[in-house]
Amino acid sequence: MAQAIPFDRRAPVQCKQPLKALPPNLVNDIAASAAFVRQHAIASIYHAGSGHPGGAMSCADILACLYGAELNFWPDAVDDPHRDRFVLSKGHAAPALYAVGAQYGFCNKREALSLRKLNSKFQGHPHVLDMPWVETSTGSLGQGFSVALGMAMGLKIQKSQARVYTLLGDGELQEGEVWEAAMCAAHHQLDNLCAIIDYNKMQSDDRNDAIMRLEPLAAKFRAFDWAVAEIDGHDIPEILGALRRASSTHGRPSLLIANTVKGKGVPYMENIPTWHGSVKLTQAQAEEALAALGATREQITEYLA
Amino acid sequence: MAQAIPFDRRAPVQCKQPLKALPPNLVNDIAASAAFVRQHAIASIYHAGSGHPGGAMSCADILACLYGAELNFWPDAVDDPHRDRFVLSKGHAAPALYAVGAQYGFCNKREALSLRKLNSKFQGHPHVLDMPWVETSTGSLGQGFSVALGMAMGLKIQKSQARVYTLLGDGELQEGEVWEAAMCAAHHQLDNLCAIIDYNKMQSDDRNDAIMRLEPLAAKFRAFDWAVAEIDGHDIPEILGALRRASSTHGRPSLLIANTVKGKGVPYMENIPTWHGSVKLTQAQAEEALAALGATREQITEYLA
Amino acid sequence: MSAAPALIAQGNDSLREAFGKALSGLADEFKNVVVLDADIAGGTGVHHFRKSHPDRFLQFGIAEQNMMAAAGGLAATGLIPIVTTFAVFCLRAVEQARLSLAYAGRNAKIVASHPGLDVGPDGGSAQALEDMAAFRAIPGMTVISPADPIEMALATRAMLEFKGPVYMRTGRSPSKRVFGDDHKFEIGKGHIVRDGKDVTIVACGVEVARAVEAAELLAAEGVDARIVNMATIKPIDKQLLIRCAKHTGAFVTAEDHNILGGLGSAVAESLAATMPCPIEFVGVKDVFGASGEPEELAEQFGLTAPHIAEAAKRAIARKKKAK
Amino acid sequence: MSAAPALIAQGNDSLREAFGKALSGLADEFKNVVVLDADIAGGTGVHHFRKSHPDRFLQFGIAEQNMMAAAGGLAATGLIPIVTTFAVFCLRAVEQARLSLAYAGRNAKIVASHPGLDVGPDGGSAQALEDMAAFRAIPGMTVISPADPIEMALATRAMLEFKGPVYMRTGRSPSKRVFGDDHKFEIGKGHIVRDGKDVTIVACGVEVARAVEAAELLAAEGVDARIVNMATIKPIDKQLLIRCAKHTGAFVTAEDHNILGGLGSAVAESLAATMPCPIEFVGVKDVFGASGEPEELAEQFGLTAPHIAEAAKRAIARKKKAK
Ligand SMILES: Cc1ncc(C[n+]2csc(CCOP(=O)(O)OP(=O)(O)O)c2C)c(N)n1
Ligand SMILES: Cc1ncc(C[n+]2csc(CCOP(=O)(O)OP(=O)(O)O)c2C)c(N)n1
Ligand SMILES: [Mg+2]
Ligand SMILES: [Mg+2]
Repeated sequence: MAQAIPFDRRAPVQCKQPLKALPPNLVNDIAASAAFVRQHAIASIYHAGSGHPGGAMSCADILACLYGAELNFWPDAVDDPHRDRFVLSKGHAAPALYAVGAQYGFCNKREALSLRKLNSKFQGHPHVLDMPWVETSTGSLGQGFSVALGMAMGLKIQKSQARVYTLLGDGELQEGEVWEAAMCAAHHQLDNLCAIIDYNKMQSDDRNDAIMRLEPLAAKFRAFDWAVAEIDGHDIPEILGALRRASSTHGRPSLLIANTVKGKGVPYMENIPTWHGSVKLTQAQAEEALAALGATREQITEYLA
Repeated sequence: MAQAIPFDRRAPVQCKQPLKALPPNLVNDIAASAAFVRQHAIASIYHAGSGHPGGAMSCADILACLYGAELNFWPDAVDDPHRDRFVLSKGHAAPALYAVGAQYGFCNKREALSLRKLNSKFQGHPHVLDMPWVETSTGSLGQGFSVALGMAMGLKIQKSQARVYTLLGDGELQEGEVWEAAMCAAHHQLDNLCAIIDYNKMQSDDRNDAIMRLEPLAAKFRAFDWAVAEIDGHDIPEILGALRRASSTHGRPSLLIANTVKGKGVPYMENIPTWHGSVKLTQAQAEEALAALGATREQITEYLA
Repeated sequence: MSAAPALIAQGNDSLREAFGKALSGLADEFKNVVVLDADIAGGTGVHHFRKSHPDRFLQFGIAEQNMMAAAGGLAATGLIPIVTTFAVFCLRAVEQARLSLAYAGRNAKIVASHPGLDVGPDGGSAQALEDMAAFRAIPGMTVISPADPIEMALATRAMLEFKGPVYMRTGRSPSKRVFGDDHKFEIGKGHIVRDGKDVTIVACGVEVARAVEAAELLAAEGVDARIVNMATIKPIDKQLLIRCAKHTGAFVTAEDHNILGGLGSAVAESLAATMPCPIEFVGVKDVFGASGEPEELAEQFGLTAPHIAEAAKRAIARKKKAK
Repeated sequence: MSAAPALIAQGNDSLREAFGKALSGLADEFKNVVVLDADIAGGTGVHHFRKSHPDRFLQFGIAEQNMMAAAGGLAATGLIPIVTTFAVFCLRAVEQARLSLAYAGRNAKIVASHPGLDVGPDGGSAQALEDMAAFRAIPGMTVISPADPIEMALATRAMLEFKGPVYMRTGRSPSKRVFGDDHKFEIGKGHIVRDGKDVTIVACGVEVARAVEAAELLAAEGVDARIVNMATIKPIDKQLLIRCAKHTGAFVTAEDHNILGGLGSAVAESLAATMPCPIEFVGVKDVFGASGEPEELAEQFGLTAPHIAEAAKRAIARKKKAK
């Protein structure tokens, strides 16, 4: 069971470690992490024989920025009631989450290749009872956002400075639960909540426009009283800057609409809806993808072993 | 089971009767109907010993305009596949619906005073298997709107000219299902759908603002790509005009935000959240309300007999 | 003229009021409890808590899905969220309760008022006859339906002491007293309210008082009925059911719920897996409810004491025939 | 390199594909049928219908509540809406199915793919173990779970011919053939797949093939098991169950669902109300599923033929002990 914040710590405390000084090579580090996330996700989906590559590729840079710089969350802080939380509301991008977790020490890189296998903790969708660091169980679209809202509310009540981040898919925004949560977060002025939309313009079967139009998207969230910013979801400095600005927004939750490319980094997947999932990658496809993502021959051999 | 529109009638036909010429005394007629709706609703809630008066009073003028002038719907058209439909999505205003139905011949005035009683067809919330003219069963907020959307879609597919109207409460707009339907209706360009918000600024336990802020409301629906008009929901000519304009909107569903007063017409109820429901009216309260609503001594005696 | 009417619920001896008062009374002891409302605090009894502990009362508006899943997030920060709404509206958030509460292993509670025909005049649309079945099917979800105000207060405490997701039914209408002040309640334990040897009547919620009445009717005809108050529908007290099967060999179940999927099914499953016995099911027979006063509806839909007594006689007759 | 991957589902012999193909084949005969999708047509099998009848394919986006209730409106205009999504997502629209379909008496159908552990690698969050319980509890809702592609095609036709709300399960993984081309299907009727006198194994969905296998294992040990394919979970075929109780006196139920609330409960209720018998329940024992291949999970969670055979022997032993 989750640990409540002890009462004597509930007063407003500066619980966060000071902002990590951004080392000059931070952007390079994060870019390298993002490349790893993509490679590892492809490898794990290849081994699993099913999974959702398109939406894992599109969010890799965002995840790398969050875990690499923004979140006050480290492997030894998994039980810290004052840690920042990240909830992957678009739970089908689990391979990317496991990969970024592996990159930053929350889980083992090799083990995380057991995605979707019997008795693996790396289920097709994240499960908090398998791995506490994933914060909650997701997979049913819309729910992770509400859970993140509940966390933000719970932290506020307990006067913690911790922040809550959540990543949603664009198709996910069609769920009414998302608009319930949007209205509720604004009403309760949850400025410790930051939602990021992986705006890859595609969902399960087709483009958003063909399935259920979302535009004007920023106007929708503005009318729901969120602080909205639109960014390039593959531009690391831009993502980092937007996350920083979001964390100083007062009185309103913040939304980052991150424009992304579904399948980003794997040329044959980019912008092709059918690579959403559930797809089986052949060895040749996996190899081509890994090469395009910058893996060396040896790395490819190791990934696919 | 509902009757499908026969295939030979599915071609675009001018199925509607020509717009009723608005008789000069139409506004007075409708105002009189609205007064009857309020009186009858108060009387039936009095007899029932429970019910929701506040939101029945606020929507009486809107209902009278719909049934008195806008809807191509008469007692002998209840089975006509090309009839206009009205769905009371805020089903707890059933007493007002039954009253307007009684006024326009869909049901019996005396019988409709059996509201909420055992074996009465006039249940606490409208039930289509009890009375087909209520079109669907409501009571759970949000659903009536979706059902209306389904009707509008079904009519379009079958190339009927019939229109679908639905009335929602403002508190009801907090249901995510409403935003699912809003997005869907716009995506499918259901310009045969017109939703009206009974914007009385109050819900079950308090003002909207205190429970869950809705503003900026018009901006929300505009961002969801609806044609939005804001009107005075107690001004009959204004309601009639807005309904007419809505019916000639092309390519988008239309929304009327009708500003109303909860408890309208009963001074001691107006703008007092606790008169939402479920309340028991004393005889003295019922008498005072009926008098304020313009009922004569004899009428009051008859209503409360 | 009175400007603000009193809530009909207030002051009456309903299960929802008993719950609301108990919760507010326990709030200082269970400091991590927060209450979630979807704009019907006046109807669920938590208006007491809102008044006594406004800082820990969280308003979600009319949005049950978000409320249910957000409870998972609140629980993840160590709070104990109590989700409150009407039973029928819990049915729009079954998947949220499943994934974000039960599957995620959260210590969160759902307390649903307005279950069954007991809802009365609001009518069939509002009368949840499916909730116990739906929530019982969620792995790891505990399901409780106390019988009277005394038991409700005890169950409220037990629920807060218990770790894990719980679904608890309260009730809308004035409730009959069944128990004395010395009543004990434990999650997972049924208890014998009245001993008897000819048949066991297993009941929950408002049906317990009716079962007790039925036992008196039966006694007048020389039939000795045992009454079991089965306030925990899941996990059900199998040991007690087996003992009753040995002692009485015939059962009636009584619940204000569809006869498919609720208490009756839980008893039937348990006995079929251990000691098969004739069971007669008293409950709503797979039809929707209607408007009317709760007692009138109970009569019309076959939930009152005479119906239970008739069912008991049928069960006994079947037992004898089997021998 | 291939630009557009094939859907994994396509070409395989799954129940969802059988449903999708049958539906599209029947569409010209049932001209009022419209299909509702929530952005997973590729997964539910209705991509066939989308291709063959694009005008009657209605896209609702990822919004199951609105889709479910809107089906009520479509039905009200005389169309026959087929709501399609995964079984677990039906659980977010239980109340919509209840009010706007069942209570309103609509002729609407819900067809849910991805039920139970058969979902496989997507994992526990996606494996609906509660859907039959939840939908069975809705008054008037018919619940069907066909066993193989042949039966699925017949059930699809029967469902369209039937008036009233239906919930039907399909399945994700390649499905074993159980029936020949001469197979008959009728809503509300179970049927004996293999006769036997020692025990009756009542199964639905993917468990029917496993039950047939179990009967072979049992036969090798000299146990003569009767297999009943109970494709209609509600209304359940009580007459057949009573006959089987008379002939065999012991039961096993087998389903890819929580043992609480589904087929097992339906059988237990029916027999308790008529001819109490020992029943052993094969199904998921009130825990959530996990990732893995369907066959691996079936093994791990106790749903395979050997588990059914063991359960049959336990049921027989209990029957003998009772005598
Ligand atoms: C409630 C719910 N309905 C349906 C699904 C099935 N599903 C899984 S992923 C997906 C498409 C999601 O699209 P989007 O949110 O845009 O994700 P991305 O493009 O980032 O992968 C769908 C419909 C689901 N997971 N949850
Ligand atoms: C889904 C759902 N949740 C809760 C309720 C209980 N309820 C009945 S009326 C009401 C308030 C509705 O407020 P509003 O929509 O503004 O109606 P009005 O003010 O017009 O009466 C609530 C919460 C309900 N009927 N349906
Ligand atoms: Mg997308
Ligand atoms: Mg209102």
